[in-house]
Parts: sequence; C-alpha cells; structure tokens
Amino acid sequence: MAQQSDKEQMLAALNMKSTEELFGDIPKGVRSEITEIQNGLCEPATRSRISSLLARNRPAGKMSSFLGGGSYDFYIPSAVKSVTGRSEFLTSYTPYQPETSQGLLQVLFEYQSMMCELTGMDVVNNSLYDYSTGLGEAALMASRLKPGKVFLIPETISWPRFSVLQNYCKGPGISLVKYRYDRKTGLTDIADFKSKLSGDVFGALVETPNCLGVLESQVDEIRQALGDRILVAGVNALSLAAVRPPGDYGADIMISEGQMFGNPTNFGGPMLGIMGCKKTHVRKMPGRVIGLTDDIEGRRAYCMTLQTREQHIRREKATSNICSNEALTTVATASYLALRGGSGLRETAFYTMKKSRELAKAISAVKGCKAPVFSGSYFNEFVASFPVPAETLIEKMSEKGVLPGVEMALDGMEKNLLVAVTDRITDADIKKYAQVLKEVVQ
Amino acid sequence: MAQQSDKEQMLAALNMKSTEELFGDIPKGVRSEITEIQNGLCEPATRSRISSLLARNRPAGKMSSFLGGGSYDFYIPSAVKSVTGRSEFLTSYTPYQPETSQGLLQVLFEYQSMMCELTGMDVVNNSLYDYSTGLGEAALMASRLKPGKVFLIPETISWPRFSVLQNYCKGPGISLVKYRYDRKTGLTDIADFKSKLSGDVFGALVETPNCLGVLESQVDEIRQALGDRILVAGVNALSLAAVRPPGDYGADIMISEGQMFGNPTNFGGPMLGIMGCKKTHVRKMPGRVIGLTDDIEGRRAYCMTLQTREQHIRREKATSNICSNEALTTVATASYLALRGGSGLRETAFYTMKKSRELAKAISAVKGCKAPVFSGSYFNEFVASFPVPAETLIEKMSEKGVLPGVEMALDGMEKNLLVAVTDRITDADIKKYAQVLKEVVQ
Amino acid sequence: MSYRQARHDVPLVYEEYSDDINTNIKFNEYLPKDIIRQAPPNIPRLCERDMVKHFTQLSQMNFGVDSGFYPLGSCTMKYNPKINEEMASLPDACMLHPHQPDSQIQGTLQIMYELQNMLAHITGMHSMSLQPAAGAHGEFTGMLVARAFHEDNGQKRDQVVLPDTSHGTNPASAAMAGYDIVTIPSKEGRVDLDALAAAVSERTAAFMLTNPNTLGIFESDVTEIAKIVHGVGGLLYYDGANMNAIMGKTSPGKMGFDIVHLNLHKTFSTPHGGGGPGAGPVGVVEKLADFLPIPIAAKKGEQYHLDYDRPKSIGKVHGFHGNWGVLLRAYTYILSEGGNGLTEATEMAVLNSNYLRQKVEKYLEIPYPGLRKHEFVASGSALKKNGVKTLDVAKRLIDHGFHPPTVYFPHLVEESIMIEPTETESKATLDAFAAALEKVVGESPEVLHNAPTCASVRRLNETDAAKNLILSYRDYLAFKAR
Amino acid sequence: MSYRQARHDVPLVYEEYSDDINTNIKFNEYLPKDIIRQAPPNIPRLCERDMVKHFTQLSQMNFGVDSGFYPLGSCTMKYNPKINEEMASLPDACMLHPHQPDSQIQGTLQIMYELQNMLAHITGMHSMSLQPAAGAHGEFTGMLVARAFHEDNGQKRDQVVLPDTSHGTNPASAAMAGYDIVTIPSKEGRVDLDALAAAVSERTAAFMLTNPNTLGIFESDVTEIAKIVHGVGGLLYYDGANMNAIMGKTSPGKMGFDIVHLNLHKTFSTPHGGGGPGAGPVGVVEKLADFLPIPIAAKKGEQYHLDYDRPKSIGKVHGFHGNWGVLLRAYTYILSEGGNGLTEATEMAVLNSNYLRQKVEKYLEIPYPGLRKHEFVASGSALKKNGVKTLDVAKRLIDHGFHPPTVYFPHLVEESIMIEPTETESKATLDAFAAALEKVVGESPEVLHNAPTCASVRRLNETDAAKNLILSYRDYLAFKAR
Ligand SMILES: Cc1ncc(COP(=O)(O)O)c(C=O)c1O
Ligand SMILES: Cc1ncc(COP(=O)(O)O)c(C=O)c1O
Repeated sequence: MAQQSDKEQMLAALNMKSTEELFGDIPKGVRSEITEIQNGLCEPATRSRISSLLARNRPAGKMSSFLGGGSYDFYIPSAVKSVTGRSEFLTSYTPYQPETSQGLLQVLFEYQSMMCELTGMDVVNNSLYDYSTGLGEAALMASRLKPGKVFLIPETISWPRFSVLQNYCKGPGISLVKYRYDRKTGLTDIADFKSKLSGDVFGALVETPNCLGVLESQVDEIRQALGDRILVAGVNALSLAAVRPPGDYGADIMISEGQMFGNPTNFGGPMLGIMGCKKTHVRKMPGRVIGLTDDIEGRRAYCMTLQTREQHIRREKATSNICSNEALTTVATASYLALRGGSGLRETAFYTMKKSRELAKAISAVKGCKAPVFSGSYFNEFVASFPVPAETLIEKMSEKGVLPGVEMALDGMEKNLLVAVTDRITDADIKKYAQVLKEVVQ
Repeated sequence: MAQQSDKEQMLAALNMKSTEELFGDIPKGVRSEITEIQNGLCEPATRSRISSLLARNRPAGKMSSFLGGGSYDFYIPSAVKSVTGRSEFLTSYTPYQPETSQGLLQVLFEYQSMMCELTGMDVVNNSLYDYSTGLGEAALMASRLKPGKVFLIPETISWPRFSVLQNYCKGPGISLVKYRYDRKTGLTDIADFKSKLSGDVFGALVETPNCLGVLESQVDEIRQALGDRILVAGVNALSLAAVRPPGDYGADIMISEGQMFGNPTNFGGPMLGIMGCKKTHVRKMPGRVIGLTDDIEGRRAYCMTLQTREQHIRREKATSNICSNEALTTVATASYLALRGGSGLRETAFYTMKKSRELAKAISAVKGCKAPVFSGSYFNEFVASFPVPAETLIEKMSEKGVLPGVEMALDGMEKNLLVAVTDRITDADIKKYAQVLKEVVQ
Repeated sequence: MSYRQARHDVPLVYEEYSDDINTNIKFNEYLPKDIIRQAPPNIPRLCERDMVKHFTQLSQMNFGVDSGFYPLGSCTMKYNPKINEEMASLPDACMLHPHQPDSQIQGTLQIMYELQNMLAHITGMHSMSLQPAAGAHGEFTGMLVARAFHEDNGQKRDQVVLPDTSHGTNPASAAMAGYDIVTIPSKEGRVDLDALAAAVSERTAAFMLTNPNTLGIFESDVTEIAKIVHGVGGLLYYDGANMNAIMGKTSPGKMGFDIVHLNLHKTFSTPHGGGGPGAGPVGVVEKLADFLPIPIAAKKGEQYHLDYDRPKSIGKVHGFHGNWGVLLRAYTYILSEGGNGLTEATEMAVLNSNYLRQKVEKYLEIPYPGLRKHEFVASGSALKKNGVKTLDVAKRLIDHGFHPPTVYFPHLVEESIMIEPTETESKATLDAFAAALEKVVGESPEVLHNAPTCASVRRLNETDAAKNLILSYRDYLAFKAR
Repeated sequence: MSYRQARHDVPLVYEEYSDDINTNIKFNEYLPKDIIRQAPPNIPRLCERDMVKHFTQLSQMNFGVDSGFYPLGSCTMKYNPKINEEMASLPDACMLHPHQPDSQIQGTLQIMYELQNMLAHITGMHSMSLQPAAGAHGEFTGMLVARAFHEDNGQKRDQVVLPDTSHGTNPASAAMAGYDIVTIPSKEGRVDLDALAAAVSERTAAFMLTNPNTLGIFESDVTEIAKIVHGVGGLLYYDGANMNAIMGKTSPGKMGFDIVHLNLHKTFSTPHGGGGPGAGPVGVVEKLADFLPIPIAAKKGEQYHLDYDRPKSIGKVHGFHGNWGVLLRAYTYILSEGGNGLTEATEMAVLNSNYLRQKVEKYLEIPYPGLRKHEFVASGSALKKNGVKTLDVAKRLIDHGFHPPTVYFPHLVEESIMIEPTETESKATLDAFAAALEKVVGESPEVLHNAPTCASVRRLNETDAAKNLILSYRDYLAFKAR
C-alpha cells in the first residue's frame, strides 16, 4: 500500500484534498460505514487470536480417524505442499494470457492427461467445485445431450449429493427418479433399474462405489440397458487404480472427487470436482479445458481452449456458469499423481483395501458388530452395524480418540456407520478401533 | 534417484555387473557396513516418529518466555518465512558463479548495506557462525592488525563466549585478560580498564549491553584510552535502533548477533554472526563480502569479492577458515529489516524497552525481589535478584508456564537471573510473571 | 527489454519419465475378476527430485502477483498477506474432517459464525451463507433463493434482467437457475433507467447488477433502480465482485439490494491459485433468510452448531460446507485489517484507480467522464488505424514485465482495456506501469504485432488449439501419428 | 538456446523505497541522552507487498538445485527431501530456546543423542560432538582436540601435514589452531607415500586427508598412510565432506582415522541456503573422546541431559549447541534413508559419477586412470590452444540451463573441471548434461568467450569489484559521486 507521502501526491495529481472526494459520486442517502468490526490487529495479535480459536477444534487428523463419505485423509507428501506453495502458481489468476502463464497451463494439461489415463475417459476438464456440483453439472450436460426430463439416480445416494443435484436440476426442470438397491449385496437392483427406464429418461447415474461403499459389478449390464441414453459414472478416483475405469465400460460422463490426491480434508473444502467425458460430448461439457498448440515460432505451448462454451463468451448460452474453479487443487493433484505414478497408486489402493478388510474383521470380532453389512465387494469403505446407535458410538469412541465412521441417512440404518480406511491408518489405529469399540459396546 | 532400468543401463555402459565393482578400489581390509541403523522409513512413518519425539519438548515459544542471554524470540513475520522458503535461495550454494546467482548476491549486498547503516560501520561481512565465533574471529583479526599478545575482555562476559574465545586464541597464543566491572552500576570499571592497558595489549572487547544487560556509557572514554589499539565492540543489534552505534564511537571491529531479525531461536542455532569493521581493516577481515560491479554490457551486477583473503585461495594464509556460513539467515534478516525499516526497528526497540521496565517494576514489587540489580541503563534485558536460588525459581515458575530468565554464572549471583523482554511479550505475560513469581517466592 | 521471463525446456511428464516399478500387485484376493483393472493406469512415477524439479521449472514460467503488477480488471489481483496462508495451513484448521460432530469443531464454527456476521455487516445484509465455492456459485445460489422466495409467494416469475455490461457469470447463473435472460443496453456507461423500466414486469424475478459496474462507474441512480425493480415485485441482486470499491463507504443493503454474493478470493484476500479455489458467500435481506442453503453456523449459549433445521431452505449447493480454507483466510484478513483497514483498502483501491486513469487518459481514450471506483476501462480503438489491436498492446505489456489488463471486456467499450490496479500497489508501480503503457502505445505496429518476445513463448496459435483439440497426452500422440 | 533465466529490473531497496514513517519515538525516558542514537538507522521500510515482490523477483534470478542440475564438485549439491524442511520448521523444534532446562528439551536431547550414535557408527568413531556449525568449523574443532590430546600427553607438536589436493579449509583450519602447515605433493593423483614418510616426524600433530580425495580417487594405500602417520605419533584426520562416496562401504574408523568431521549440509541433506547454515559434527576415536567440546548429549536411565562434566574437554566452539536446525534435518534424513538407503545413496553417487565420467572422457581429458568415487576432475587444458579457458566452458554451461561444475580446484589438474553429479540425479539428467558439455566443448571460441548470454546478466567485471570495493549502498553513492 502507498506510503503517506505517495498518497498525498496522488491526491494532488487529481486535484483533490482528501480521499473523501473520490466517493462524491455515491449519493449521501446510501452512504454507510463499517461500525461493527473492531480495528485491525497487528500480525502477532492476529496469529494468536486465530490460533487460540482454532485450538478449540479437535481435528480428525490428530485422532485415529475412519471418516470418509466423500472426503479422505490420505497422506500428503511434503513435496506436494512445496509445489502448491510456489507463489507463481499460488498467486496467479486463470491463465487468460497464455504466453506468460505457460507453467500453470502445462501443469493443467498434465493433470488432464493423467486423469484421462486414470479414468479411461477421452477428455477430463480442469476442475469443478466438488463431486456434488460435478454431479449437478453432469445431469445438466446429459440433459443437453439427449432429450427427456428424467434422470435416474441410485436410492443409496447420500443426502448432500442428492440435495445439490436437486438444486442443479431445478432450472431445466429435470425429475430425479431413484432406483432401488439390493438389500443384501448393496448393488443396483437391476430389475428395478430396468423397470424405470421410461421414454422420458435421458440418463442415469451409477455410483461405484456407491454411498454404501459397494463397488457396482453390473456396469456392463447397466450400460447395455441404457442404450443410447447417457451413462454418468460417479467413481472413487483412487479406486480406479484397482477397478475398471468408467472409460472401460462406456460411461458418457464421469465424475469423481480428487481431494484425496494431495489435498487436506480441510473441513470439506476446497475439494476437487473431476469431470470427464467422451470426446464426442466435449462441446457440451462445462468447465475449463487446456489444449496443446504452438507459438508462432513453432514452440510447443498450451492455452485454454473451447472457451466459446464458457460464460465469459457465451453468457446465458454457456455450458455452465463456472468461472473460478479449483485450479490449485489440480496442481496439487498433478504433482501427487506424478509422485505416485500408476504403480504407486496401485500400492496405495492395495494398502487401503488390505487394511479395510483387516478392520472389518476386527469389527466383526466384537460381539453384536458386523462388517461389512453388504456382501458386494468394496474398496476402502464399508458399512458396519453395531449394537448401539451410531450417534452414541461416535460420541463415546471419539472421547477415546477414535472417529469410528460416518452416520448413515438411509432408513433403518441408525445403528450403522460408513467406515473408511486411508493410507494414514496403521495397524495400531485398527487395534485401537477394536479395543475402544469393545469398551464402548460392552 | 535413478530408476532400476537406468541403473542397469549405466552399469552396462561401464561394463559392470553390479555396483559392487565400483568399490573394487577399496581394500577388503577396510570394508565395512552400516549395521546399526534400521532400514529406511517411508515419509509418513518418518513424520510421525519425528513429531512424537519432538512432542517430548516443551518449547519456550509456547510459554511466557523471558529467556534471552544471546538468543531472542522476536516475532517473525510470515512474509519473512515466505522469502527464505523460496527454493531458489534455499537450495543454492555459495554464489561462486555470479551470473546465475544475481538474486542471492543482491540480497546479500542489501544485507551488507542495511547492516552498515544500522551499525554505522564502513563494512559488514556476510555472516559468521554466531556472536561467539565472531568474537573469536574479531580477536584474531585484531591481533593481525596490531602487535601484542594480550586482548582485554570484560569480567562480565558469559562463560560460553569466553570459552569459544579462548579456543580461537589458542592458535596464535593470545592471552585474555579480564577487566573489572563496577559492582553497583554494572558498567566498566574504567580505572581498572586503564590499569590493564600494558604494552602487550593489542586490543579490547567492550560489550554493550554487556552480559548483565547494562549499556556501556563510557565508550568514548574507552576508545580514547585504547589509543591506536583495536576496539572491538560487541553489541545487541536491535539496540542500535535506540543507542549510538559502534561506528559512531570509532570501533575498529564490531560483532553482533542477528538471530533476532527474522530467525527462530531454534535451540541456539542457526544463529547469525554479524561482523563489521572500518574500511581500512577490510583486507584483514574474515568472511565473505559481496561487491557491486557491472557486466560487460554495463548492467549493474554483484559478485563475491576480496576472495584472495579466503581459504579457497589463500589456504593457510587466509584471514579465516570459514567457508559455509549462515547465508540463509542473512536472507531472512535482510527481508526482516526491509519490512521493519528504520522506523519499525525503533518501534520494536521502544516496545521492548517499555515492557522491560514495566516488568522490572512488577518484579521489584514482589517481596524480596529486585530489578534491575544494576543502576546502569539497559535495553531489553536486566539482572534481577530473588530470595530463592535461580535454579529453583526456574523449575517452579516454568511448571506454571513462565520461563523467568537465564541463570548467571558470575560469582555471588546464584539468586539472580538475566531477564529479557521481546516484542512477543504482552501485558498478560508480564502480569503472569509477577503472579507466578509471587506464588513461588511465598 | 530488461524484463525476461524464465524459460526451461520442460517436456511433458510423459515424455521424460515413465513408471518402471513393477509392483506386481494383484487384487484378486479382494475383488471379483471382472471388476479388476488389468493394467496399471499409465501415469509416470517421478522420484521426488524429478517431481520437484519439473514443477519448479514450470512455476518459473508463470506470472503471479508476487512476481509483479497484475492489473487484471474485474479480478482484484491484489497482494494477499502471507499470514493468511500460514493460518490456513495450521493442522487445527486443515486437518478437520467435514463429518466431525459439532462438539469437535467449535473453533471453526465460531469463525464461520463470526464471519457470517462480519460479512452481513459489511454488505448490509441480514443473513449469510458461506457455502458457495465461488462467485458464480454464489450467483447461482442467489438465483435459487430468489426462485424459492417467489415460489413460496406463489409467484412463477421466469425472467432475470441485467445490463449488457454485466459479467458473463450473471446471465449464465441465472439461466442455470432456469430463468430467461433479458439484457438491457447501457446508456452512457450506466443503467438506462427507461430501458430498465421497460424491461421489468411481473415476470421479473430479479435484476442483477454490480455497482460500481464493470466500467468502474458508480451507478448513482441505484435508489431509482431499486424502486423500479421493487416496484414490479422483483428482487435486486448485487454482484459483489467489486466490493473493494465501496467497503465502508456504502453497502448493497443500504443501496436497496436484496441478495449479494461476495468473492472472498477477490476482496477478502485469498490468492487465486491459478483460477481457484475461491468462495462466494451469499447474503440476503431478512425476508429471504429462510431460503438460504443449509447448514448455517449458529450459536446457542456458548456453543456453536451447524443449523440444519431451516425448513424453507433450498437445501445444499455444495457437498460439504463450502471452501473452509478460503473462509479462514478471509476471516484472518478481516481481523488484521479491521473495519478501519477495510475502509482504507477501499480508499486506496479507488485512489489508485483514479490516479492511474488520470495518467492513462493522456494517451488512451477513456470513454465516459467522471470518477471511477476501483477500476476503469480504456479503449484501444484509436490504435486500429495503425492496424494495432488491444490484444497487441496487452501482449506487449508482458515484455515490460507486467501482466496485461483484462481485454475485450466489457463489450460495451470497443477494444476495451480494463485496468484494476488494486489497493496494494504503490504509486511507484502505477507510475512505472503508466510509463510502460504509454511507451507501448507509441511503439511501431511491427513491434506490437511481434509481442511478446520476453515471455517463455511467443504468441500462440490459439485457433489451432480449438481446431485440433489436443486435450491430453494421449490426444497428442494420436495427433502426431496422423 | 532454449533455456533462459528470468530477468527483472530490480533496483536496490534503497533506490526504490524509503522510510517515510515518522514514528516520533524518543528514548529520553529510558536512556541517558549521550548514549541515545539521534537519527533512526537509514533503512527503507517496505510494505509487505513490496517486500515480497522485491525478494520474489530476486529469487527468480537465482539458480537452485530445485531449478536444475548443480554438479558443483566437492559441494554435494543433491536434492534434499522437503520433509526435512517441514520437520525442522515444526514449532516443537524451532521454538526451543537454548537456555531451557534439560527437562523441557527431552525430545531434542534424544534426537541429538541418537544422532551422535548414528554418526559415530557411520564413521566408525567412538564419540561425536554436534557443536561445530560447518565443515571448516569441525576441522578447527578437530585440530583443537588434537592439540589438547598431544598437550595432555606432554607433547608440543607444531606441524600439520596435508596433501596439495586438500580443500582450502584444511590448511586454514589447522593454521587457525596454531599449526604450521606442511604440504606434500601428490603422485599420480594420490598421496605420495615416500613424500609423506619424509614429511612426518615427532613434530607432526596430524595428517589431514579426505578419502576419496578431491580428484574423486580412493586412496587405496590408506592403511599404509595410517601406519606412517601413527608411526611418528601423529593423528589421522578425515575430512568427511566426501562421505557420500563411502557410506556403508568403508568408514574412516575402519581406515584408521582418529578424527573426522562431517558436512551434514552435504552428505546428510540440508539445503545450502546460498552458502549456509550447515553443521560440521566431529567424531573421534576413544582416546580422544574426553577432549571433545562440551556439552554432549548423554543418557541416564530414561532421561537425557547435556553433559558438561567432562574436565578434559576443550570447552566450547559455538555460543550454544551448534546448528540444531541442521541436526534435525540430518536426523530426519537418516531415519528416512535408513542404513540401507545410505548405502544405496553411496552406490548411486559413485555409479552416477563413473557413468558421467565415462561419457565426458570421450571429449575431455580426465587425468589419472581407474575408478572414481562420487566425483571426478576433467581438464580443459586441451582447449587452451583455441584460446578457450575452463572458465568459458563453465559460463557457457549456464546457457544450457545447468549450473557449472567447480572450476580451478583442485589445483593439481590444469584448467580443472570438478564434477559431482550426486546420487539424486537421473540418468536422463546426466545424459543431457554430458551432451551439453560435449556441445559446448565443440563450440567456437567466440561463443564461449561471449557466454553466458542466457543468465540474468552477462559476464561480470570481477576485477573492478575488487578494485573499487563497493560493499554497501553507502559505498555506491560515494563511488557515483566521485
Ligand atoms: C464482476 C464479476 N462477477 C462475477 C465473477 C465470478 O466469480 P467467480 O470467478 O468466483 O465465479 C467475477 C470473477 O471473475 C467477476 O469479476
Ligand atoms: C572437501 C571439503 N572439505 C571441507 C569443506 C568445508 O566445509 P564447510 O563449507 O561446511 O565449512 C568443504 C566444503 O566446501 C569441502 O568440500
């Protein structure tokens, strides 16, 4: 900010006596002041105020946490933080001027490239706000691709995702119809699914794993049943190191959440909405994409492309209103993926699968407890049932330093929890879970 | 590190089967292995091991700490950390190739420039390890400048400084002779000082503030008494915002400690040994210096200069053996000084002086306690006396979250503490000191 | 030129690195054969050294605010204090999980609660939702709230009116919420009251406006505007991306607006991260408060909780609670600035803008007379006679070490150059920029067409990018194989 | 060239900024008039925005390991994992005060204690002091220990012998400890046993050696060397700056050395910070243990303490306990590498060095045959016939995006180019460097004399710098006024 003398000089250049004159165009009647915010604090005071407020938190990351349900506390390598800390990335805007923004653009292009490989999709865009808004955008995009007013969704979908989706569907008046899941396996009830495929259905969402943690094994059947309707696959991005990616079974649109790839849980935000699609659909896709081209000397270069889909050009006809996105989390994700590589992702996937099965076994060994509840296969997250209400369990167990899982909103699941395992879970954490569970249920 | 396939290709290029062949020149008889260090940990395991070890510390920075004695916990602005975190500074070596290291070189030149202004010296070098080794180097430098074998030092000097100085003086066989301090004022006993100025004395150290916290008011008299012998002034760098700098009273050599300027206390290291001198002495000075010059196109540029004094050129005839120094702490210090400016340093100096006087008053108000003990003026640190042994006081008070000061090694000062105030001390801390002191001495 | 951006020859990760670690992991033990992925994903595996080198080199080819002046109009590219970053990365902040019970997140809830109140006060609104993840997301949320409100009143309004100078997200957000867009032309850079009066009707759900508008001009008729819109039962929507022009001087509430979104990543000091994340809280007047998204941070006695018990709420617009990391930065910023500092920030933003404008108008046309607020729009149309476009000027500024201003927006001004100096820049910087721009404007067309020459690349073939659509390394290989 | 370093026109802080804040602070209340400083120190006061911009721009004109290959011989410019930095900046580590009582620093003392043991094991020594703040400081400490030992034995030895290839700090440190230096010439790049035997006597306090030596050649005669030195009652000193050549393969102890210093900031992974800080722990055999500096971290039962009760100790060499921040990084590094990882690091350092040497010797002379360890020295003397110097080659490498190797050291090799690729570099990097060096060697003298052209400045007038001695902004003003 300008020093005092500069301020005076600038005012003088404007023939003004005080900054008040700069606001002469604001009618007296609408003038107001900030009266209820105290004066500014110096940096040390700010720091101590914030730290002491935050000290009232008891962050999951300092406990044995088995929370998931869309946000996962995977280990973040120091090197990833050092990349996102580079001020050239951190303090830049959307790369509207590609010549001076090649660094970020290449990173974003690499993000797209790696994500295409991980998901098997033709195209991946450069971030939406999160999974839920990605789902909303996917429904809108699907409705642009095919006629119809009905979008099928799984009965298992979590309430927040459902609510966000509903909000996105209000504008075009899309109806959401839920198809049932099999009470034993946790999988899609295919008969029910097929029965709902009326003529007005333009597409369907399949989540795998779904919100019960169950991996859908009937994706090919579903794809077939849908015919030329739009298949939107909602996936766990890390699981794709182990299970067939959506590109493999012909998903038209894929959505996922990338927070787990080098980003902290951060109380649920920033997240990273990943969206991919078939190349044929790309012009209907929302969000930013980076393309490869060259400069006038033939040097390879990168720039934003297909901007004519976007709001700053197409305004109300744009494929979405999105402008600021989650670019920095894609930078984190790109560096995370490059550090892990395909093999490293497989290692991480394997570890969490192994440990989640050990945990399920340990839970089942406690009287009155069962895990997993559903017989369908799962990735790193499963539903467990307990002899006590979920709420009580969470309260009692977290007093002893264990966050045992996320409450379920589905009917009749008041004594169930969705339990997740990440690569930060050690054998000691699992032992502690079993131990504390035993103490609490007895 | 190379991937497996690379390793094989490199070995093949060398016609080797295994890396073992690379060590064929090491005689069998001297081969050995690392057997007592466990296998490497992955990053998360390393992190949790280190964090849990460190959790056994109880850092002063989290208590109300009045520790000083050469290391001071002043507030470090976030922006300073962001500067030292820039990997271009952090991961570079000594700028032997100036063309590709202009950024660091300019910072170091700016450090020199600002330090010259703060200290009033003609030249400031680019860091020695710390105050104590700076003192050692200063004695050696002084002995190169004037004939003689005796170096006068204050009786008040702390034992660590004295011990380091002794070690530096062993080589050339310099004798250290202590001059007395006035028991009431804490100042130099001028009569005693003068009486020790024998023909063999080549120089003297004056500390201001000295290790009792007392600011020397007789610097001009001392300077005069020394004649053309070397005056080495040991100063508190921040105090120079308030008190006359050594350049002002004709010090030949100045040493100080720069840790307080943007560097954490860090259990006493890294520190920042500051050394300055008169321009006429520069060729006898130890340590690196940066000079301003230009490139062949006339563009202003910076490079290391006077390297012919240094060990890599002059070997045993060098002015010092120093090679790696504390460059990064000078970067922190340069950015800290630029953020504070002359006026900001004065503000900080004033604040700590004010609060230290409030503290002294609060201590004196407790029965049996007195502060300051000496009547000479002081900067941010003073000696206080208590009705209980210092050790007991420290133990009892720190149980209640207050670190009351540093023990004194001088004879008869077993119930005294050296008490320091920094800009991190608030009114609440001072209140707490008085409160806890009362509880403990009663 | 003295300035020169770094250039490294950095191949794509795929071209330089591979993944030769054969982990030999099989998932058969855990998964049925037909859902297992056979080959590992084709993602190279870099050791830490190579990864850090790769991204460090790339970063050096990117311009950020910390590297220099970034007068991108409408984007408020000001400097953001480092303490914000430090606070947001404290474990007690970033290690929270969104599914933790309220009792474990009291600090965060208190901060959210206080932030809601602070932002409500600053905007003159009754209630705030912190959930939207960006400005456009806030607009969309605001439109949904408007919709819910009208429906609750039994009204089926289907149009949203806005001026032609509005930001593209305004019409896009309203359209996403299901509204038809009615665009009204501006008159002398301001809302044309007659056109507005003619456009609004009982079909009008809302009128969207930013004030100062995108020309940096304050809509002094705002009270009349409000009367016209309210007169037909419409709501007045405030796009708060320009709040750094008015904080402490007026407020949307005072001006008669019913719904406001803020861009915390502009006014309230979160770095843009190359495009995001941001946060776009939405504030509303009392009659709309019930419709805001759930949950909202609330206080009962000394305890804070997430209040879901709001039956009229539109529900959720984000999977969790919005971008907490950004909210915390904004809270930190407001604490350190204080009410006084925010007001001073506005003063400096507006002073800088008018000062710079006064210099620029000596050599570039600046349509519409009078004061500007935090930004102004110049026109490069006079250069067209030499065959020079605004784009050329923008590219040439790169060679002078500056990030170019926003160009070709707003569309109202031909060959527009939209300059927002922001409050954190010094007079010296503004002087240097004004001098550079003057120099550029006087340079030969060849030089300008040729620019930039000092960035890591020369001017791009952007049309090729849209034609060939190479959006991944896989596409690139296919393209090369053609 | 494709590579280009960034260039910003960054005036000195003094030229761009001033301090116009009149604080009006008076110290009269607290200090007698005649010791008060009248005018505030002339230091400009930058707002945070300007400060960060200034230093960010400068940083972009500086080459670091993270930006690329840095094969500076003798300096071990390897990549240092970021986890080290993160651990060293934890509040539980960096907020400790050196005067805290032992009971409050148990974690730190345990780390120091374990680090002492680990380093003792790696070097084959009996005891370690962690106090020295750099390699040279360790050498000086080691020499003081040698001196104390001899004096304790009633011997007044006054000479230190060392080979002409030794690092400059070796003779400088020994001289500072009061010794006369006896330099012996090398024979075929190794210690000349006869010359050594002739040089040592009952005046010899110690023989200083690094093995592998500065040519990267392992002194296979080390056992004979030890015999000769020990034969006259001298001590054998090991300069451990090259430990990444031998860890896990041999150890100074095994080779017969009595005193060792390590450069933690080389082998044990602390970034160099533009020249420091480092840490130079000193290890000794049992008979010398009593003389090490105090305090040393010790363990009694489950409690750790700083042991000052060592009556024969030389006392202190640092005001506090050495560079704890660096010690912690080294400890973190050793934990993450483990014994196996350290050994592999050695293998890769030596493999990389020999691989690169094999490529370089195709176009540059590399004196002395046989294996190299972690580094090797080539000679540019063949280029002299074209008027090209090693310095020109070094400068030209900058244009290729590499930091130059060490040049003109060791003096033994004419026009020497000392290359240490380190263990963290990939084959691809070595291949690229070898290709660039080959290209450079083949370029025309004009091009080479003209280099660098891609750094932020061209070649410097270094002699002017030494002649005019402008060492501060104040000097600069005076110089300009001349
Ligand atoms: C005036 C205006 N309105 C709305 C927006 C949209 O905000 P966001 O990018 O956060 O979605 C912007 C930002 O570009 C803007 O400048
Ligand atoms: C072989 C050798 N010995 C000693 C040293 C001195 O180490 P330091 O720079 O840490 O003082 C160095 C470092 O330059 C070196 O390379």
